[in-house]
Amino acid sequence: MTLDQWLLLLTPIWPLLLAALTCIPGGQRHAGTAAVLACLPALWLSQLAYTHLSLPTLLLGSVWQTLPISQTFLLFTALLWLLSALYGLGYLQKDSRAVSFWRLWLLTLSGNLGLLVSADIISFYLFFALMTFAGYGLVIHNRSASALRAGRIYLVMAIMGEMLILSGLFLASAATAHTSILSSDLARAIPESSHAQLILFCLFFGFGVKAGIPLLHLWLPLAHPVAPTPASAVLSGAMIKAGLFAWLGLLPLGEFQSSLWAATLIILGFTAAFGAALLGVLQNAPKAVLAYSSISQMGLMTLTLGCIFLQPSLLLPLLPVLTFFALHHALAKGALFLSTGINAQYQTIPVVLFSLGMLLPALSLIGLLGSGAHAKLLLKAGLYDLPLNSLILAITLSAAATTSLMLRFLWLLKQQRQQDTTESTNTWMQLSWAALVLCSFFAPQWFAADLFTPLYQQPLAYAELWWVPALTLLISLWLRHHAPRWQILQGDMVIVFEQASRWLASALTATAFSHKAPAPAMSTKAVQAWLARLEPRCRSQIAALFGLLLLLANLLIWWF
Amino acid sequence: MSLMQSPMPWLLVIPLAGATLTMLLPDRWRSAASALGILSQLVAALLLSYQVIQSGPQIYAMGNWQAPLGIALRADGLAMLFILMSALVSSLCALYAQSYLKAEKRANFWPLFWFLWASLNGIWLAADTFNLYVGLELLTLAAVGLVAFAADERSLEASIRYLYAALLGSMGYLLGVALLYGAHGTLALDSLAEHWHWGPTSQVAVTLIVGGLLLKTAVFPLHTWLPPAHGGALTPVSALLSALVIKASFYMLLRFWIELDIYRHLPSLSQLLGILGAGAIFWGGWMALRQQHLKWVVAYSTVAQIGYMLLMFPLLTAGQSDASQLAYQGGILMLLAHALAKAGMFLAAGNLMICTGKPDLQALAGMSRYRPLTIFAFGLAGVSLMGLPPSGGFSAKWLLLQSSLLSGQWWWVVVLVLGSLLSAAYIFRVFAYTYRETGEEGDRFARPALSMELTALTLSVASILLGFAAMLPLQLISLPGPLMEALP
Amino acid sequence: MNWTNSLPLAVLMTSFLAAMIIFMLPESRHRLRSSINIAAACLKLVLIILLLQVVLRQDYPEVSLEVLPGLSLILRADALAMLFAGLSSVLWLFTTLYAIGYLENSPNRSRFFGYFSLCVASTMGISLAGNLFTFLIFYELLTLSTYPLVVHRGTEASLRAGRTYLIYTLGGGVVLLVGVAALYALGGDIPFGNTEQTAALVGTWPGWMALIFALLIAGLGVKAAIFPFHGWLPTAMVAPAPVSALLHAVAVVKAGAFGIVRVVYDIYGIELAWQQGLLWPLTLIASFTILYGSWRALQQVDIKKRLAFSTVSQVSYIILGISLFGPLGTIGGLVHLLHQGLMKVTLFFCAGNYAETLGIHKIHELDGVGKRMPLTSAAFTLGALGMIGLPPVAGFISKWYLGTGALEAGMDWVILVLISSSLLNAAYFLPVLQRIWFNPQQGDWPDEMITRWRDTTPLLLIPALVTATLSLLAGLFASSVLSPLSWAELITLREYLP
Amino acid sequence: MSSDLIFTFGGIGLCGLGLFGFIYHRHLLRRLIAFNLFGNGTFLILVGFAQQGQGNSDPVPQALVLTGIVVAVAATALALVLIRRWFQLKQATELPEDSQS
Repeated sequence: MTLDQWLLLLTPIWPLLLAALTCIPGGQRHAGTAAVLACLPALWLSQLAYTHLSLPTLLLGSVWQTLPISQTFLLFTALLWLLSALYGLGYLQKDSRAVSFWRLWLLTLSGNLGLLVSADIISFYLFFALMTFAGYGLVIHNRSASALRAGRIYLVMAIMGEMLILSGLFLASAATAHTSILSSDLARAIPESSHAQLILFCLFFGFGVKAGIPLLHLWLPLAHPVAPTPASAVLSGAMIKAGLFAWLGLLPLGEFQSSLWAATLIILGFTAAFGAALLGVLQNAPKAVLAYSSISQMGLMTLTLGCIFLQPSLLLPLLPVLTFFALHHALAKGALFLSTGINAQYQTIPVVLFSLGMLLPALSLIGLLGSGAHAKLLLKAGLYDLPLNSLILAITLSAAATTSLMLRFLWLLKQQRQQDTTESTNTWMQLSWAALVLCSFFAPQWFAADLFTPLYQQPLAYAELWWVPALTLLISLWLRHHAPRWQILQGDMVIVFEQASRWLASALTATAFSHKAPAPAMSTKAVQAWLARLEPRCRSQIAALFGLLLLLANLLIWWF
Repeated sequence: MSLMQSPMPWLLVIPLAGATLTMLLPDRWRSAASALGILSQLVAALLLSYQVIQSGPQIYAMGNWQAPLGIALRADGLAMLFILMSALVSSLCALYAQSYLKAEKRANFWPLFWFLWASLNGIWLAADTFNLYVGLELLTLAAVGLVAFAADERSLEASIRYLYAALLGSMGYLLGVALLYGAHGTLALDSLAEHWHWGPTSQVAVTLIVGGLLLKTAVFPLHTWLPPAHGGALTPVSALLSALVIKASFYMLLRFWIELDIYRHLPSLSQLLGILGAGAIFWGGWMALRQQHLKWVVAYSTVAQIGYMLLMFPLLTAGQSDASQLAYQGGILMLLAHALAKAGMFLAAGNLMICTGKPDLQALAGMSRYRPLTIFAFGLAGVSLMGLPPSGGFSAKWLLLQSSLLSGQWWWVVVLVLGSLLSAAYIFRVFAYTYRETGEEGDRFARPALSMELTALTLSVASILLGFAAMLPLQLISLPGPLMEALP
Repeated sequence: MNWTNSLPLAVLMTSFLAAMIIFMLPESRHRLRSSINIAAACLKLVLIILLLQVVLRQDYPEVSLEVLPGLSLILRADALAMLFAGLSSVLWLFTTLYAIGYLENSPNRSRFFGYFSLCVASTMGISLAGNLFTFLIFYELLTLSTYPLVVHRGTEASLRAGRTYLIYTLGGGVVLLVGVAALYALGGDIPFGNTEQTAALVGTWPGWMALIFALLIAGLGVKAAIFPFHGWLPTAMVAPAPVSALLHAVAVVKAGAFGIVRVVYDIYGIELAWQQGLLWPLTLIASFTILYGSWRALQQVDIKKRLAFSTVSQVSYIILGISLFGPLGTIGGLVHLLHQGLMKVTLFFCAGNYAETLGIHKIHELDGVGKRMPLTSAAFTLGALGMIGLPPVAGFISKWYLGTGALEAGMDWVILVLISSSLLNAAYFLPVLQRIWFNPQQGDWPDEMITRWRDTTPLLLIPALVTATLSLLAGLFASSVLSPLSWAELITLREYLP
Repeated sequence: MSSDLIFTFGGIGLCGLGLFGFIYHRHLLRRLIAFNLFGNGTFLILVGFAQQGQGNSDPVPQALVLTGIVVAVAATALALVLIRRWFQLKQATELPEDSQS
């Protein structure tokens, strides 16, 4: 095994080993450090050449490998986890449950990294499940009622997703006549399968739960705010991308032309992009706003996928773009989430720097600066040779959604800042936050040199990005004074569902516990007593019986 | 042909001698003499069986007095099997009694015991119907004496009942024999079988004989004398009665049935017997389920088991020879298994009653902890009686099942199956009592002698081993002989 | 006669003789008894391994004894037999260890361990039986030897449970007996494996053979706790934890399932049964049982009861796999035979540990127990995740093969069953895990045993950990040569080769 | 009507009487007597058969009857012993269950 392969092996295993380490008495103190160290192999691996490692004895014969896409994903995932871990070192200083948090953190991390490197569905499913279920622990870390509720919903939806995925995988493997478990083979085989549509449905919506497509997004705005800040950063930055990664890996992109699916995805994408914004601006928790913004960003990606379904040939140009978009969103969103924790300690750093740190990721997410601008531009460029230009326009407009969300977010932060200033300063948090801000800003130059073209070389396209946000800014400034004070509870639809499920559960349990044991049968005491009295009577009349028997025997003989 | 040449007469002479000796000898010698007698009995039985296996069925005329006036003895495979069975069971019961009975009781026990054994052998070996009658009568008297031996009210009442029922039965039998003689002018079984002709007289005779034997075998609904007698008697006596005595009349019934070809001519009667058997199975099982007295449970289970043995009669049909063969083997095996298992069970029950000092089931609480060995013996016997594998009872049941399937009489399958469930019910009921932890701790229990526990265990284990070694008895009973020739 | 031929008998005898010796031992000789137990278990394991070597060489040692004209007891070690024998011998070792720890200073140990060994002996007999008759014998023997274990506590409840147990199992045994006898009446003694004999019979009396199939399955289904006959399983919960483990994971339930395997594959032959349309009703019943069991488990508040109902549903996975025509389904069924054993035994060990160490019997008492007993709880978690069918625990492998097998057999709806069953499993296991790990402890424990050990005594802890680890490894390294999966594949290969 | 028939019918009549008495009576001694009647009936029949051949009579039935009588006497003796014991114990001439029903 070469070094690369060792790294590949370690990428998911190393966090597990560290997690095991934290269980032994000595290791508990270093749990945080372990969490920081855990990402290093992955980070290193993402910088190496593509490697391939087959583990025939593992599960049903696992194959792990890195490919261009997965390396980019590895890169930002590892980066985000690393920096969030650093941040967490400070954030959880006084937390009593820190150790268990870090253990779950390591498990989740291993799942997240593992699914990026696994090329066969079994290990992919394994890591996906690991990430999902360990993530639950992160969500409910501060055992508040809201956290538990969020966790419950997260879990329920996650399991639904898992089951959809599993059935999708079953059918897909049937499509290959159970000959192969490699994701690529499955993806290739799906179009030929007789249940192609069903498989697509299962896989798309199954992973959609993670990717937060409309109606399956319910857990996001609940889970992100209640989770500790570093956790919500990785949830919203990295883990949400696992859904996207799964789509890219398992859906038959590039060889399956289906206007139905294209339409579905595009419509869903738009609903997410704008609907999420609508719901988001009416939220009161900054993290909730961010969560909704994640939903709307994922909507853009969904939409892009839809375009690929419309015109498979687009796969080649769009794939790197999509990947870059994911990277950009991961870092920017991570930075924003971290900033929610920072706000309390602004007084230790110059206000200018602080607000800059606030603004940069926000602007880049809107698509005015840094990675965001490039992402938007590349996306549009990729979509130009698609018949429908309205799409481009729509994407441009979607900036409005993001803008309003960001404004809301910043405004809420401001409010919060005025309320509490109690927190003590902490360098870890500030450093990691700053690092993440920088990463997200210079992502194009650093991580996507091949795609990178400086903005000044495309002034027109760049200018186009500006008018929508500007407009939105004006409107919102006007709204800020005379806006109706609406607000929507976190997790919009969930309330409905919860009511329904509660009612259903009560009904079911009513039926379930209503069935009693069958009533005791009619008492046979009388019969028994009578029979019991028969015995002594026969005893005293034995001679008579003897005579009767003889008669009977004779009669029998004579008759038959 | 003198006494020396064949061990057959010894099988009668030794026990009779034993009876008289044990009456005459001073008390302390009696046990020793009996031990000697038992040993010699075993030797004689083995010798005879060797002869039979080597050179077919044996005929012997006592003191060279030929039939009809003389006493002719005849030993074929079936008789051998029964001789061996009774030798095994009664010697073990004697061993048990040796340590069970107090000295003075023991002294009076031996003569009756020897009479019992003598009459049993007489019946197994008898070649003509009248000797059978004499044997039966002697057996009755000995058995009644043994029952009355416990000398308390219940056993006395039981023995009176028993005596009356038995006398009635044997009278019926005797009347039947008389009529047979009137019709055919002979009493020897073989000559009867040779020139047998049906007529009203012989039909009435047959019904009388069958009825009398049924009464003596305690077949439902004529079983009512059995539970008090077997349940009330002293433990080794109950074991002897249940294991051997009722088998005697059954054995005679079997011989008549097959050798005189009754099963060919009176299918209706055989169905009637089957129905009685079914009735016995269910009634006996149900009654056993209701008893509170340990030994009565066992006694009623005997009633039920007799029912199983009766099931072989409807299955002995002239039509399918293989089905009849299976039924014959199954019935005999059932009988054998029951003899062993029931003796074992009674002895085990006796041990338990010694431990608790009370006869009722309630007292058994916690016994499975205190006397695992005895409980184990009881359990093994129970397994055989339930007909659960691996046991003689199971093999027998299997054969009967096969036979009834082959002869297309599926209703007997139902009876067999339900019956075994019922027997499981009453046996496990006893078990459940022994597992109760509600009773106080075990130190209040008395402790039976090891030899008693071992004898019980031996019998039970034998009944289980019979399931693995069933081929031996089956080969023995399928040796050529009048019975086998009469079978289809 | 070649020495290998005596191996099956030796395997049987190790535990049988152990039982006899233990019965003879006086109550007070604890150490001696334990050492005999363990020695016997290890010896048996060694013998099993020897036997495995032989069987892998494609020769199947056999001993037979004619007990009735034309009917003989046959002990034969073939691949399938080794599957079950291996499982039960491995689990016996750990269950024995556990039982020794569990019953420390409690009365009637001699009786308990005697019947315990007897029970395993009969399990061995079941696995090595070479024809239905032999199978039947040991099947009934199993019933007899488990009854004393069920009523071991001697309380009213346990006696009632014992009665229920008997009513069910003896009834089933009788039905089985009738089936076997009928089959014998039609076709004589049919050793396992020569299905062409049966094929001929089916050609002659299709109706009868279908009826016999129904009888056999019904008789075996009682022990396998298929839907209408599952009632005894939850009531038998009053038994001590090792016994429950034995009933649920090793002996009884598995005996039923294994019998069904034998009937379907080695008496009728899967192809034949499939052509005769005998399998789909089985699939239906199994599917229903799976759902029903999970649904009832959802309503239980008693830990062991919940586990019991989960067994009801999990065992039907095996039946389901058997009833699916095609190698994948077969593999799924067979491999679940092992996996379920490992996982369920773990769960019961853990439940026993909770009950023994902290006096916890109800689920709501489990709050925060993860802090107090981390290792036990970890083992429990592994087992539970396996039951849900999450990778990398063994349960997932079985589920995967069952699902693919269902598709292979063209029964796509089975996927739905599997999925919804997994959902239900998650619904009744995840809350438990939530309580164990994430809920804070409510008050102090119902009845805490004071030990110097942090978690619980080693004899209770180690078996649970080992079985948990095994079930993890069985899933994680499913494709290695030593895994249950590859053994099941081997068997299936031999089964489906013409 | 030939002599043996007379014997036969007489015997059968006696047997019937005996059976009836056995069924009808509760008193132990009466039952014992009924049994003896029954027995005598049987013997009578046998003796009747002995008369079939004119002149020299068939020895076998007579042997049988002799034996039978001996056995019957023995049985009666035993029964009497038991009844006496019973009477001493219970001061009763009937068996309890019979007197109940």
